[in-house]
Amino acid sequence: MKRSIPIFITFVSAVIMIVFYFLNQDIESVKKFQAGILNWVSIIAAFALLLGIFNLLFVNFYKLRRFNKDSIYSLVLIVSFLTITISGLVDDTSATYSWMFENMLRPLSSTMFSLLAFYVASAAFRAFRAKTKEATFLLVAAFIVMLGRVPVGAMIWGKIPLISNWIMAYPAASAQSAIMIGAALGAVSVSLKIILGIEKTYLGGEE
Amino acid sequence: MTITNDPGIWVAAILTLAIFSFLIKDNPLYKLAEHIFVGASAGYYVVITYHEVLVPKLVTPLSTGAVKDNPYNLLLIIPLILGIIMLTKLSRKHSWMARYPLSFTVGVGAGLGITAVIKSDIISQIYGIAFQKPLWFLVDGKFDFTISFFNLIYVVSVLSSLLYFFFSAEHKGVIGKTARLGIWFLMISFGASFGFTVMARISLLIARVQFLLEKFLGIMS
Amino acid sequence: MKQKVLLFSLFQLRFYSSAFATEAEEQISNSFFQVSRIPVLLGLIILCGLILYCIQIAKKGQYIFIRKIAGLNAIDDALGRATEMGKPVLYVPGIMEISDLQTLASISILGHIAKKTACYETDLYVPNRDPLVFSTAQEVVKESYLAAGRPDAFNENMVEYLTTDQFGYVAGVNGYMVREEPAANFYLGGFYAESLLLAETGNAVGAIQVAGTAIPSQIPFFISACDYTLIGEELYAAGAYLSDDPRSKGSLKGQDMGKLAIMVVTILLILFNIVYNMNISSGNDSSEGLLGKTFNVLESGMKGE
Amino acid sequence: MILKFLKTLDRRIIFLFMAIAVILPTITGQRFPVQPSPMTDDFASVLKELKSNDTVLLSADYDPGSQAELQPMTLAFMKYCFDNNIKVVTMALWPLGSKLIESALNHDRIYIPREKAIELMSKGKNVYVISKKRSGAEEKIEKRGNKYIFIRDNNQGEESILNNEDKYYVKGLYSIYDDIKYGVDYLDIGYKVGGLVVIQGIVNDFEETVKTDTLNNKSVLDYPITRNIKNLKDFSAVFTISSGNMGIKEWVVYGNGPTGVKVLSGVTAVSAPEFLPYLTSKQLSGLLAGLAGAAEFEAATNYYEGEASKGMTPQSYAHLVIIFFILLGNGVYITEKYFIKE
Repeated sequence: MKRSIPIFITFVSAVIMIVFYFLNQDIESVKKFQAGILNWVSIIAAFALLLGIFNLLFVNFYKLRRFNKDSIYSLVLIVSFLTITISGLVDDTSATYSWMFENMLRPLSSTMFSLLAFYVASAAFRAFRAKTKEATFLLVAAFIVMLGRVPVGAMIWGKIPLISNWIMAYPAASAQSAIMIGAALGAVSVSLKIILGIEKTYLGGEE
Repeated sequence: MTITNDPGIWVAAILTLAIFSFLIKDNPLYKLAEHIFVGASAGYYVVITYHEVLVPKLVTPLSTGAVKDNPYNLLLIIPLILGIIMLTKLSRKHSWMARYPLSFTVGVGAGLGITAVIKSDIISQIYGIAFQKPLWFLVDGKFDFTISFFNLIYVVSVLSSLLYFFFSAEHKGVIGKTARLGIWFLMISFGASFGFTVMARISLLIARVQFLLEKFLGIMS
Repeated sequence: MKQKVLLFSLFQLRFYSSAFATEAEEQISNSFFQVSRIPVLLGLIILCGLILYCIQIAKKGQYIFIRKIAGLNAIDDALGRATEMGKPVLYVPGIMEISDLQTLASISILGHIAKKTACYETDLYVPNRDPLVFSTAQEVVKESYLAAGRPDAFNENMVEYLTTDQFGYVAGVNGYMVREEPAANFYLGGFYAESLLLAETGNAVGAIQVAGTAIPSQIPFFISACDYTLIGEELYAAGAYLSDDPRSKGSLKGQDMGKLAIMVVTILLILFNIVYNMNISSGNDSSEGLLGKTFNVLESGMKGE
Repeated sequence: MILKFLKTLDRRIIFLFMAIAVILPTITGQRFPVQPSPMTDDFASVLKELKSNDTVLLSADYDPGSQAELQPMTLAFMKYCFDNNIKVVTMALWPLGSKLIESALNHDRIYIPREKAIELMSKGKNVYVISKKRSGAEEKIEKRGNKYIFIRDNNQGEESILNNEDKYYVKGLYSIYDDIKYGVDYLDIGYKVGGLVVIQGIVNDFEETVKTDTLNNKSVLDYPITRNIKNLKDFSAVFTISSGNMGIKEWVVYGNGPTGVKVLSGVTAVSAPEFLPYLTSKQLSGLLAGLAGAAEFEAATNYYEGEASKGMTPQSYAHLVIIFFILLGNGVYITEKYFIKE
């Protein structure tokens, strides 16, 4: 009961989505229905966000109460959470909210992202060694494409950008295509197992 | 060099440096930035969800006026109830009820996903291989060797890479050899897309450095 | 299951009748079915049919051979090492939503890993970005501990929600890694730019790392920074591989059948295309003949919308 | 000893080299010439086929996270359209995308040559300068009588000559033009919630889906530019600047699919390989990949002051650093394997 009804719900909702995919997309009500269902999903996810937030706050209040040298960080987390949430919920055009977005979130986010520039360098140093035939292919392809993407590549040898584009367009694109096909089959199989209730780990729990 | 006196840029610059300091080692400044980041971004998503989802998709359509205009809006009570059921997770005893909304979400995802991947990742790919990469390539109605040869490489690469993913056959003999060719193509593809990406990652760093140098420190080339 | 197949074939029949019985364009566009999606329907029927067939024969007890997947054997080694060292295990279920199929595949692997950490009494930490994934993961881990007979070892803080922001999430997980120094890191699911941010940090703290994703652009980064990487389909296969359910093994066999079918169709189309083009280059303009008409039907059908 | 040091090289040394490779050229401002790749050439040739008075749809499906790579594309593309009298309707599938379009039109720095600066000033536009002598602070220039005055704060300023060493810019693309009219040459219909539902809507009925613009909240039928747009097919091309979900893929599948409309796209370099298959299957008519794609596009349209071209030098050095370390890594590996016997 606790498990069979959810499995039934999964089956029905999936089959409905599949059937609707094959209905004429020019029919107004078909489109409205599909959009409506997606809205439902985002509404449910919105409530689930509350669960996540409760967890985050609960964990940090707990750390705060333990009161050691690390408590300050939990306090900072809670304060920044509350400031942006309250200012944004009251008025999402408010000065505090956009100031925090512009001067805190945006730089934090893009800086975190930019750390990758350093990490690609250190990963390349470690991983790109011609230890095996496979690794050599990896290395050489990376090497040529990396050079081909910047003006310096063409300065070293005029043909490098051309070769680099060829690699991207033929061997790289085709292997990419194979990965996509393979992964799609995996995805079909997983969703089929979910629809039929063979795969039900996501429900957790006993019958 | 004229350092800015805009407090916003100061805060942004300090946070930027705090994140960069992680490259050297973990330190209290990074830890502080990290906690601000987690807290503020979680809050930001609460705000976005409220303004972009709850209000326009649930609250407004369920208001009296909107319901009068379009009685179908009343159907939104169903996701509202499902959403509230989701919150039973907070109770130990009733948390199993949350499986109802969850199974609905998963079902919709599985149903949408299965057709979408067949279309875009299987059929479109076959189309691309079979019709866009003809092995008998014509230029002005005449056979063109070079492109036909390239297309042959393309086709061989797809098929051999696909063979690598066979799970129910031992990689021995002909299958093994072909699959090994597939691995080589896969490796070339991985190397190439790594190299291709390096570019983007550095662009991001350049933008941050430009921010620090130009906007914060006021250094201009 | 058979009923479902039957249901689909009924659909298929009506599709055909509505698509090909009526010549007039107008009538087609007025039909209740999306004619341009017939290839998808055929694909769905063939692929699902093959997978279901293999699941059936597996259920009947026929032995199904599945080759070794290196990354999966590495999972046990990594868990073993974490236990030996008395250090925690980090499990990142990707950054996609629960409805994403990669996440669902990852959740099923999480179930297996949590059972093992429960038996070995190793600490497990699962940070989350999506709230629905968070609540699902929590349930799955709790259940696995129960199933392993160690409900006492389960601790609510094993599964946490951090933030929905992609990089805020990375900042948090990276912080965890440098402070707690997990001995084994698992990154399984859908990943984007965070792949290398996580994997390089994990590498720097000296953890054994096993990754897996079906996002083609991120696989190279995992390959370069992790010890083992499940590539594309291998991620989906992992759950079935680890499972004791014969039906799961059957589904893997079915996937292989599907691949074979795709290869055959592709090769046939390629051969057909060669014949068609050779015919043109030898001076026959065949767009009006049977060959040309067939080509156009196939070409526009596969292109779809 | 050295070998061992190199073999277990601390990552932080690599990081240091990377930092220097990016910081130094940014300060010195050195430039390398940019050659368009065939992929960018194809993109540009699609644009060059457009005729004067054609209308294109620009969809900003990205956010500030990928601004560094994608914003230069927005700028260069819109500049090309404005220069060639191609009409642009802008929209966004991402909430912050419309802010970035706004920013491109009204706030982003657009560098211009000295002659252009003089010309714009004479038309009464606001022109700014970064003067080498006074190290980096931004100043407005005004022409008073025959003199050019550099103004810093509170109208306090000093006279200066306009020399070629200084950098001149205006704020926002809109300020370079005086014949570009809102509603006639471009229109912003803003952020549209719903992703593929929006695309499907536009495919069927533009007016019904979009209804109003964002600036004046007036019906799109009131503007000459969109008066004759019935659905997606009426656009000569769609340019989606896309950094992820709800973007290129959706425009290709749900836009190009049913209508065959030409879809062009600018994406981050990292996601570009993923979309190459669309290019081969002709579902996508052109693709700009990352900052290099943007810089090449700038070169293809003779827009040398563009932001992307500027970033290509630190980019080149950074690539060289990575290549150097890869060579070093292999050198150490080979030396150890073949020359040193245990």
